[in-house]
Amino acid sequence: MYTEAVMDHFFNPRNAGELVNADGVGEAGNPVCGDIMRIYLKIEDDKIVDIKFKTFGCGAAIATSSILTELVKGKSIAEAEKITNKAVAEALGGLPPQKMHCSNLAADAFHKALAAYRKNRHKSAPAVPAFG
Amino acid sequence: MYTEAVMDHFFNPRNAGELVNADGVGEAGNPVCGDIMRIYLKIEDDKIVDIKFKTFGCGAAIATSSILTELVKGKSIAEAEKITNKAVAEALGGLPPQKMHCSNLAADAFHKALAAYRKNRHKSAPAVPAFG
Amino acid sequence: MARIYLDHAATTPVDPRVVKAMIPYLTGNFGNPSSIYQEGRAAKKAVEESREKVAEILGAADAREIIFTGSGSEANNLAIAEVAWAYRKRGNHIITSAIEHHAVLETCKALEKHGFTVTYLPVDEYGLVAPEAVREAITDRTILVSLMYANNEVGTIQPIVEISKTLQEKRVLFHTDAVQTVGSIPLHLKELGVDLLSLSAHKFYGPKGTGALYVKKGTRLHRLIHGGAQERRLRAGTENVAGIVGMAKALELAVAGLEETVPRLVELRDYFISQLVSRIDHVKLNGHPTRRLPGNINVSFEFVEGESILLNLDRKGVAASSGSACTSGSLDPSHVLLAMGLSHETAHGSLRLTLGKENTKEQLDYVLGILEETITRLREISPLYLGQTAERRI
Amino acid sequence: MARIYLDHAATTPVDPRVVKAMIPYLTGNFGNPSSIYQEGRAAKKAVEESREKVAEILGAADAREIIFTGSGSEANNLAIAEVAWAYRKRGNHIITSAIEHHAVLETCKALEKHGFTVTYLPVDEYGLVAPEAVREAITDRTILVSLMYANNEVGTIQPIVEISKTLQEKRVLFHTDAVQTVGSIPLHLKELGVDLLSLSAHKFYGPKGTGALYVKKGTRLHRLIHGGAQERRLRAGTENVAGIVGMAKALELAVAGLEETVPRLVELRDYFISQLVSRIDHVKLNGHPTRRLPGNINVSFEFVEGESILLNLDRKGVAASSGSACTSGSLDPSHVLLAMGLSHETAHGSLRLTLGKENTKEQLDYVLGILEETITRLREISPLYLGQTAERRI
Ligand SMILES: Cc1ncc(COP(=O)(O)O)c(C=O)c1O
Ligand SMILES: Cc1ncc(COP(=O)(O)O)c(C=O)c1O
Repeated sequence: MYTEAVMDHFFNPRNAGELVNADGVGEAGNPVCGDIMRIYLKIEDDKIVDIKFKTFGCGAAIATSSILTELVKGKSIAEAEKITNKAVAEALGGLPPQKMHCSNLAADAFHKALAAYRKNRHKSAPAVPAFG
Repeated sequence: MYTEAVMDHFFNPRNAGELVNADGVGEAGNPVCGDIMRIYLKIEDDKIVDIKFKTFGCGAAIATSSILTELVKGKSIAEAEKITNKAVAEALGGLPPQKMHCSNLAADAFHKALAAYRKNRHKSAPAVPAFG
Repeated sequence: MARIYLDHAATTPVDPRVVKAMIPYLTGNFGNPSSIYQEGRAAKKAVEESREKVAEILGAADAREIIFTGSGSEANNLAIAEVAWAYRKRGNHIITSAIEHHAVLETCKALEKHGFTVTYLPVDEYGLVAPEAVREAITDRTILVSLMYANNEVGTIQPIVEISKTLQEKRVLFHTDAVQTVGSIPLHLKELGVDLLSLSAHKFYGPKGTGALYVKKGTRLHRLIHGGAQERRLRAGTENVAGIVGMAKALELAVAGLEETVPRLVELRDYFISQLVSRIDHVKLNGHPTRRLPGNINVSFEFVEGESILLNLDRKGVAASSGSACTSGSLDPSHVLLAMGLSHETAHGSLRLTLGKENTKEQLDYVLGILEETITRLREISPLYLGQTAERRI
Repeated sequence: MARIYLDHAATTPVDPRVVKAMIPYLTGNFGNPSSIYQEGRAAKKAVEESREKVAEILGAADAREIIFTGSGSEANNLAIAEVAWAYRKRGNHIITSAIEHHAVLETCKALEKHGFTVTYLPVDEYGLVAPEAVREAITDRTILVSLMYANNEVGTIQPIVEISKTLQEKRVLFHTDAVQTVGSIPLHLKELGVDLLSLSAHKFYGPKGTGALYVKKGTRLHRLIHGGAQERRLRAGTENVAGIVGMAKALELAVAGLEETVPRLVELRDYFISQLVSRIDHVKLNGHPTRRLPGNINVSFEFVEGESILLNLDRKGVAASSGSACTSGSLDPSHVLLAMGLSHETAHGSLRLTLGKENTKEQLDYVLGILEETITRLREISPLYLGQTAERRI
């Protein structure tokens, strides 16, 4: 069913846990389909210096979360931002078809974490004229 | 499927053959259902002194023909006349349900042979006033 | 440690005595039961003796009431769809429950496309159907009630006798899917009062691909599989002689063993449940505490998902099942757990362990240890779990 | 003398190598292919490898085109009824022939009750369907043509490739019942051009109770058996893993052996027929002299009835079959022989001997002697036989 890479990341998840003072936190999935991924980011100089995840979900959900953290850790935001769910699945050597939807949302959670980071920074940055 | 009695009569038919100068010949069945029984009678003093059969048909058809000849041979017409297809089947220890219809007509053939005998005798007997 | 198989509701290993009974019909004794020569008659005899054995063990009035099929699913389809068609003139309403096996639910859904209407009765938190609810659902268009005897996921045993009593005054046929029941608890058709009952050999240490439907004398039904005159014209196709012989043998052995296995499995089951609840927090037993199949354990672990538990157990040598959608490819978790009122998250965190005759207390102790470890690890990385205080985030 | 089995069209003994391949799945390897743990994955793998093997041997483009069923009859029902329902909007007309197996004919008859119309094409004296007749029968409401590849009674092989070419320009699906063909003569799906093809394991030294349907990619069909998601949702029910493995193995062995068996059986068959005709008078070969299955011998003996021949052969150790009604319980003899223009009496006198790989010339010589003796005896007591001159009374 699962590739060896999926099994490896599932049984030995990389970067599992939380970051207490995260610069951005993003979450994807929902309890209905049984997968929730949360990504915590630490960003310095537009670079992802640390990343952690917490995931409720099946083998694929945990494995995609784990490999995503490896794929983007240490990268610049500009580069990391290019990651897609598809690329994550490919990095694992593929996923069973029924797992391609709700269990493969780690990249979405990451993008949300980035968006949260930008919003946070925006807030804490010197005031700029508000729209509207 | 068949009782031992059926098998015995099928493999060792009693009274198979024809009677050249039969006093009565009767036939039952038809080629559509695959069973034709012909009964030949020799009658003396209202008694069945000889009987033979020829049968085209399945195991049951041959066995019922054979046992019928045994059941009526030597009997008086009055007594033999009581024979029914049901009694023939019972004498064989029963027949499979699907064989109860067209394969179990030996008694019918016998009754027809008796009727033919009566008709024959009537013809060859001194003339009696005809009806109508 | 050797593998520990705890998924007997999914399928069971074939009893070696059953295999032994089957082998002759896979080797020398290969005739077609429809053939009239020696080989055919021997095969026919094997089929008919098996039919008599099954009929007798189940308590049928006549061996002809047993129709062999190719699976439990086929038996359910035959019972429901073909009774529905045979009684179409009398009515078009069918009553079933929300927690039936898919072979029942999907058959009902297919019938809905052909002008039948179906009532899917709800169940309570334990998975029980209320006999009064069945009674109340009956209309003058109702032709059939189909309710499973015991549920395959949570093991809840329905009050079939009570329901059948309710139905007897009504002109309504009663089918029960007893695929999980036959061979697991004592069952006698005369006491049950049902008109149709499905069973499947591979659930009681028999071969896969052989089921049967009990059809009470006088019940009309059409054929699902058309063709030759086998099975009283109710199921065409050359008989799976070896499978049929195996099924009868398996039933014989399973039922003969019930006196010993039922109390033993109930004890193991209750031991496991009490240990689990005392060793792991935020665990919930699904199904009824006592009206449940002897070997059925179904629990939900909050904050974790079922498939990830299964994969961990599997790696440690334990075979089990879950009600999480992830294992089925659909989005929704078990329709049974949802119908019992569980939230999606809790349903996703369910684990089913179904014990069989070869399981031991030692095995269960080992599994308890593995589970404790696994649940702890998975909760550590779950965003829903907040540690010791363990309140749910959503 | 040991028994002589000459009814391979009815069923075949399971090849010992097939039994050997099945045994592991009846013993240790018992998982449910739907389960995700080790035992389940092993079972799933066995099923999928078998599917690939069957697909490859038959020449399917993709393993997913093979759907395992519980019999050849079920495959035929699935192919015809469920394609008919799936294409109901496009049309309601089906074309088949008068000499199909009952699994096809009865399915068609059942569909007629649901608003479908069916054309039953006639055959010529050899049992052949004319390709032009198929073409001419097509209307703009025609959705499916179902014609058997080789006939189970008389062995006549239809011009399937020619017919499929005729159909390709039309928007009509083509199903062939190849239950008697697969494993008996070479067959390649790519050359055949059919959309659906049925097979059954017990006809080629595989187990009873396992069939398959080839469904060309893009062909829509509904389910016959509703329930779980097995077989690409086209056939619910826990897979008969041992049966499926056995079927694939049997197919592999049968097809690998064709190069040797086909010419050998053709020779034995033709030897037997020529001997028979020269030794017994008033014998007629039924079916085509050359376009027939290698092992099929079907003859009519005038003035005698088939069952009575069979019983005599059986007592002498020979297993054979007949087209007489007496063996089936219906009044009419073989619908195939009648469709070919035989009279009822001649049809009743038919005998079918179907050779298999284990038969020898010595066996056939023995059978010839037995037959001569039997036919003579039966004719002696037949009212239809008039001795040497042997003219028919009616
Ligand atoms: C031509 C043909 N089609 C279908 C079948 C049915 O196959 P099964 O017995 O596996 O249902 C048979 C054999 O019985 C057959 O000869
Ligand atoms: C309650 C119930 N009904 C029906 C079935 C279907 O049986 P089978 O797998 O033999 O088709 C099962 C098992 O899968 C079951 O648990």
